[in-house]
Amino acid sequence: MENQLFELQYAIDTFYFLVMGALVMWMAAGFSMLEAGLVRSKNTAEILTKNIGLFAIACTMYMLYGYDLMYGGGVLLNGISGEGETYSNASDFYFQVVFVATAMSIVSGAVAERMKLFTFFLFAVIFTVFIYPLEGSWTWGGQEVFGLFDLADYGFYDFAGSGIVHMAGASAALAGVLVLGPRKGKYDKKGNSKPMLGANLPLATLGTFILWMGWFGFNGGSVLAMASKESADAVAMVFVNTNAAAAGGVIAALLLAKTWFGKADLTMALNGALAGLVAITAGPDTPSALAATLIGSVGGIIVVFSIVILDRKLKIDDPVGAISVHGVVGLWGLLAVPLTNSDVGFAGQLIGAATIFVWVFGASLALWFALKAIMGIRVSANEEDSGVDISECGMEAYPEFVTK
Amino acid sequence: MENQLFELQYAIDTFYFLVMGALVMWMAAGFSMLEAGLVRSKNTAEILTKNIGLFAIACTMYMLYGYDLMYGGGVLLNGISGEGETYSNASDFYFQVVFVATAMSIVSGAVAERMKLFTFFLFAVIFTVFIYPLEGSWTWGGQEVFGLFDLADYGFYDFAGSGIVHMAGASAALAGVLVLGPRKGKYDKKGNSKPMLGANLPLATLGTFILWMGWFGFNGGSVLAMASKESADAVAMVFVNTNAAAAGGVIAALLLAKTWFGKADLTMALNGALAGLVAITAGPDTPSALAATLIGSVGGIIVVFSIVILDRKLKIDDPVGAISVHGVVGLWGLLAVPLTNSDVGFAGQLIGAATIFVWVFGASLALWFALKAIMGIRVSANEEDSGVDISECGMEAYPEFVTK
Amino acid sequence: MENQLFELQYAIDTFYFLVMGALVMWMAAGFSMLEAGLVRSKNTAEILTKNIGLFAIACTMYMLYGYDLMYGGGVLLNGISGEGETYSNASDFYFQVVFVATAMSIVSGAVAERMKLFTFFLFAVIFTVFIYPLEGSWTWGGQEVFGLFDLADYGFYDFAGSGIVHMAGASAALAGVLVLGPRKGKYDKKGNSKPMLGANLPLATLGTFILWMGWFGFNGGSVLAMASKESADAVAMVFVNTNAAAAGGVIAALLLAKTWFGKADLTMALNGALAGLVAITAGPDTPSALAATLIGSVGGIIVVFSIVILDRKLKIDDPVGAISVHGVVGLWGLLAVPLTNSDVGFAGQLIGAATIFVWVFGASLALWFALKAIMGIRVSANEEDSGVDISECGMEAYPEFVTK
Amino acid sequence: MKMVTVIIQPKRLDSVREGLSEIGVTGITATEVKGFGRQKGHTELYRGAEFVVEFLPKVKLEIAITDERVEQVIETIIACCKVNGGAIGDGKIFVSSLEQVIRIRTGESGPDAV
Amino acid sequence: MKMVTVIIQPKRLDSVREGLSEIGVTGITATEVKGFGRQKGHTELYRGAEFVVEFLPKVKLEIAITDERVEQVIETIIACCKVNGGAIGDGKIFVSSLEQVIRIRTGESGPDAV
Amino acid sequence: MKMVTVIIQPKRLDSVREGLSEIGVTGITATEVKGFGRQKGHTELYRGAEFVVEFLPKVKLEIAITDERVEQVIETIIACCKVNGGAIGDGKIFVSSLEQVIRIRTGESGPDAV
Ligand SMILES: Nc1ncnc2c1ncn2[C@@H]1O[C@H](COP(=O)(O)OP(=O)(O)O)[C@@H](O)[C@H]1O
Ligand SMILES: Nc1ncnc2c1ncn2[C@@H]1O[C@H](COP(=O)(O)OP(=O)(O)O)[C@@H](O)[C@H]1O
Ligand SMILES: Nc1ncnc2c1ncn2[C@@H]1O[C@H](COP(=O)(O)OP(=O)(O)O)[C@@H](O)[C@H]1O
Repeated sequence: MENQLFELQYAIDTFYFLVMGALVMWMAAGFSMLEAGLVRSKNTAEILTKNIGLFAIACTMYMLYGYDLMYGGGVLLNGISGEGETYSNASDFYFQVVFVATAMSIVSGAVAERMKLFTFFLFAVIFTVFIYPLEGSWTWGGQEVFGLFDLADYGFYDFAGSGIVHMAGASAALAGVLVLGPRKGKYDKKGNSKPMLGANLPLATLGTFILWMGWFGFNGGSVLAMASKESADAVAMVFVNTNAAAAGGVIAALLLAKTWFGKADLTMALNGALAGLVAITAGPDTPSALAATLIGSVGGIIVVFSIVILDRKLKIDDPVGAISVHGVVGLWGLLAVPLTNSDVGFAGQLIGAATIFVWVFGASLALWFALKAIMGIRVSANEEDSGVDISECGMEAYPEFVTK
Repeated sequence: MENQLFELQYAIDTFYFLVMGALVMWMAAGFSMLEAGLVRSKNTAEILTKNIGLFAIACTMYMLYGYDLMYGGGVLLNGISGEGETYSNASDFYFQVVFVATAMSIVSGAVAERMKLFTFFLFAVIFTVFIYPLEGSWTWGGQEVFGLFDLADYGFYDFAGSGIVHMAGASAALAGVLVLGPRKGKYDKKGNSKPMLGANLPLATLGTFILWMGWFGFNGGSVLAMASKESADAVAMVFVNTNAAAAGGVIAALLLAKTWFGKADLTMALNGALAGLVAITAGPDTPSALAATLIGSVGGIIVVFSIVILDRKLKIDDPVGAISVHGVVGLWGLLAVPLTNSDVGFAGQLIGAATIFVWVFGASLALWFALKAIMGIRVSANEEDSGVDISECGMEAYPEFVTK
Repeated sequence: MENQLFELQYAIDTFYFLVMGALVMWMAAGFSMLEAGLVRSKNTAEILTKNIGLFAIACTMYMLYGYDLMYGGGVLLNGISGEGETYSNASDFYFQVVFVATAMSIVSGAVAERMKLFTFFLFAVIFTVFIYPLEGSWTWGGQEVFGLFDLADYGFYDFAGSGIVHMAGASAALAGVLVLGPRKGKYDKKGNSKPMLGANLPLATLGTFILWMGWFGFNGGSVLAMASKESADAVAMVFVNTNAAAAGGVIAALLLAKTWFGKADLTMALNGALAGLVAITAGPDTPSALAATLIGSVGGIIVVFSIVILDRKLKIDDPVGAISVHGVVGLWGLLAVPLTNSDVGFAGQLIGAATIFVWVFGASLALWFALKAIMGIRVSANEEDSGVDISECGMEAYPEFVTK
Repeated sequence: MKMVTVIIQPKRLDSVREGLSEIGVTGITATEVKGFGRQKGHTELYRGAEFVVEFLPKVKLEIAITDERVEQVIETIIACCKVNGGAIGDGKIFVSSLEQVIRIRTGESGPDAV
Repeated sequence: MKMVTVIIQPKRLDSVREGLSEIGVTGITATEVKGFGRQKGHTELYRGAEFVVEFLPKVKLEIAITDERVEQVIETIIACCKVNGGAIGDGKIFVSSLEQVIRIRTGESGPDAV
Repeated sequence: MKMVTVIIQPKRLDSVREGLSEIGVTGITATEVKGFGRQKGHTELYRGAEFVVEFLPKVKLEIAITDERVEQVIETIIACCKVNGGAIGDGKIFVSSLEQVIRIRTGESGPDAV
């Protein structure tokens, strides 16, 4: 009887992991559509190739070694065939592997429209087999940072990865953008930023909705258990708060855009939704729904300012706003945790954030420079003019539509 | 042991609610894509903004007060942090909140291409915090209608909301369309209706499939329990019937279109699918799969006639057919229940339908008129000519594609 | 207590079936988007109509009689209202019905851009009520092949349908394409193949991601049980392997395309993902994740060669590559099973494959010929020139965009 | 023979086509173009940055016509496009000379082919 | 120098381009246009309502050419476009005079620049 | 009056428009066209098959102008389009004569209407 009860509990938790994981996997489609909608049509086929390719690479590299490095799951997953203690090990791997793909997806948008495709893929290989898993081993994996100190000692808390996944992805993206430089024609001689319009906003909106949906898996699955009253309540609250924060982000970004720019800027509404989601990710377990809405709203406000400042003041050219959405707001997410979780302090959060940033940004910067030296990082000016679709993929995304 | 069994049952039911809720949330993407595909390209960015904005508003307003008004969940959800009796309260809120967003989504399509965006948003605020929850409190909430009579006394039955959600949304939409008037150029001097083509039918088709998928959550979740043989059987049957009705709607609408117009009109096939789904929503629990198919088919036939009649005879300009799909067919759905459910009578269904319609239509009409007086309801003729994308959002949805 | 445990187990298994089924249903959207993205814009509305229509037909015909023929579920599902033994019968039907739709979806892409719509629909009626269910009855249904021999005796093993679903669909497609002939202008006088570009690659990519996601339901659900440690582990492993194979397919196809054609051909990456998925479908239960990646990779390589050979050498015009992806790779999937499953032999797999192919191809060929004789199979040359959207559906998919 | 080329507001296309049909014009070629003129473009917004779209969508109509009908065609176009006293952006008409017109189907040429 | 402008069926584009290449034409400018002519538009349907699409998709080719080659260009175009005895909608050719042609890259002008 | 028609690289559109604005040109009509010229098309790939896209995206500008300003317009265009000594595909300028120009809004005609 005991045993049968255990089997049911084991089945529920495993099933829950798999469903949540499938939702996170779905985020890969969300990033693809978001990014494909926000680039110009001549660079659309390439960014789609990048997204499906990086997802495949992430899944393969994490299986080969990354999972072992991060959680000690065994090289080639040789540890997962046995049964887990309270759920199937394979379901845990499945849930974790889609996280690494998410982190990598964040990079692809920021470096869009000018990077060499295979340079990007090589970066993805190293990032997903080493840079991210090592960082993950210090946080969720419970290892010491280079054997020096343990983030747990500082009470660092990142429930589902505002920092560990999102800010990490954004740090790698920032390093890439700095090495790569802005898109040709993005800044005129006087340094004024020239808007380069996303070609397909319905696609970008679809991508945002997909991400919103997938985020229920991302945060909800991070409770890591379902089969008890306590964990069921926790998962439900995480769902409610995740949704509330996204809603708050949309409303805040829309109102700010309307006040500031005079128009209800759709791209800001989309970024607002994502910012709300990133903001709540570090701590969707403790706030009330109202507090979650507010945390998301602040995220929505930060993202609007951040995008404008990065674009116009700092001249950091990030076509989809990934650095602002996942990096700047990711940091906000970490810092918002102590507001509703009394076990967590600002100092610990800052130390954790700094650790993640220094490592991921530093290692990525070195890697981007190395790749630049070895194989080049940027397509030629001519290729950039005609669009990377032709030069990298040999085909157009919308071959029949006449474009301006 | 007893307790452990209870915990597992609690976990299953909560998990089930959350999964069904995520599917219903996904319907927001479905409505967005459906509507974005069925408007002209110059009004696409605005309808996307409307859809993501209304979803955010609905989630926030229902959290603040609507849920309390409808089910007594406590203002600001302060009642939900405790545990529920057989499932997490938070999971119930999550499931309910996506319903109110669905009702609101129905409105946005009907008033597309000519309404001021912020007027719409203000309407959404009141609708989701008051008009819909009050109506919901009389039906699913079990309260008396203004303290006068109790719909339950008449045996009113609406399983998942053909009337409570869909017809309610359509009633608000109808009121809006009447106050707003048809799109400029929709009717020529002789009163002939001029077709205004949806710009992107793949998007509209995607939206329909998303809605079809999400509807399994909408109807399936309305069983409100999973963790027993009886409820599992009920949920499964609801899934089968929901699917069967949608299939019946498609086939009937396609055959009718082919016979009547000579062509397999895709827009009618899509509306047929949705009509089948709306039709079965009031009672997916009692029919056999064959009966469900027939109920859906009748929905598919009604919707074709209704769209043509509203458009050509009544001159009610509803760009996406929302009033026909959700309103006219929603009524059919209510009336179809007694055909397979002997506990339900036509009189009760009619009384319920009338109550919903009178309240929602009346309150909405008053509100639309008030908003018209206060802030205006319609963009200027020039703005309508150039498209509301520019005037409301400042941007184009497809800035690169050359349009006719 | 025993009974309560049983009820929970019953609920879990039923719930699992329904969730997996919803994911498979979602594949209908995936096929629609994939195919709509890979045809020319003038044939897009028609292929959307075809896809939503065939799904509706499949669901209805399988309900009327197909399910009974395949599994003895009772004509009109009259056997499913009672409870199942370990899960709800209705949930089983729901899961099975979306499979037949999948098989049928495979056909629609291959015969795109030139077939008469209602001829196709009539084929769908017969295929889903008879051709597929009869084949299914010999395999999963456990019946003897025309009372002659039993595939089980030869140890034929097809876990989730590389052969039973995918190769079957492809066999019907091949028969259709042979009767129909290539698209006008596809081969010039010298017999050179002229590329006809898919009009919307973001849509095709979205379709691929949808299919990838849905496939977790397709394979994961085919374990047919969840509510024990053993089955939970099995389902989790199936998820991991399904994902690994798709990833392997993408990587292999991309690398091969880059090496062979010099460019990272996006369409091949998409086909690679699908090929990986088809390849693993016959046996996702036995391989390790690494082996699954390799099985998928080989699928990705086969599909690239197969598409090129079919197109250029054999002059079989299959606009979306369905015959290669589902047929050729489906066969590979069957033959890959013995590599990791010692209970299965090549001979049995070949006998099973041959049985499926001979029956489905033969019956389909006869049916296509009959339909050709009775009502014609191909639109007129003029209709083909202007696109079947106008001739079959009377409308354009993108009426506003100027096309080349 | 003359070629009358006119740039109009897209929303006037139907009424111009009808107007010209009524006076017996049987051939028109229309092109989506972008116009830069006195009517200034509008401001758009993208991720918080404003910019001016200088070119406005216009339709160009080309009408080949025999010399004697030029006047009538011009008048009809003006009648259809100048609504409510005329507004900026109403458009412009250009007339140039055509040396030859040939109908491919029949090989006819000159005024008969127009 | 002359400008030969021709309106053709989109499906003839490739064969015309090849035909002209063969006779040594090195420059063509093509535009997607919509044509209104004898060939009547087709009926479409939208949510049950029929309507006529008056303008049909056509391609306009512009070929600047020296005077002496005009004849040959016209013949080639007719040969490529008039298939099976000619059908309605096959198109029209317009010839007008060009005063100047300049190649930007080299500054060449006149017949050399064509 | 003359009609100056020029085929340019799409990326030069902004600089040409600015250049022409500076010298006081107040009207331009731009069209997306596809050009076939010395600059050969590029190779694309589709499901493993290579093919040549013969026509390249170009922009056609039409500028109606009074006779005396033609020279200046041409020079400006060349200045904006011939960058770094000129490259293949920089484009071509065609000048033809205009008999009449009419501004619909005001009814003005001739040089005033340009
Ligand atoms: N000189 C010109 N050359 C070419 N096209 C012109 C010229 N002037 C005007 N156009 C075209 O005519 C359109 C209408 O002209 P515009 O100056 O806006 O209006 P108005 O006739 O009221 O002054 C412009 O958008 C442009 O396409
Ligand atoms: N008078 C005209 N002016 C401008 N374009 C014309 C004229 N006549 C015909 N065209 C163009 O030529 C195309 C073919 O002409 P149409 O009358 O359909 O064929 P046909 O040459 O067989 O009579 C039309 O669609 C239109 O674009
Ligand atoms: N004879 C011509 N007739 C019409 N258009 C031409 C002609 N020659 C060139 N063009 C147009 O000008 C564009 C540029 O010409 P191209 O030959 O590529 O460059 P270049 O001027 O460097 O020789 C072509 O793409 C084509 O659109």
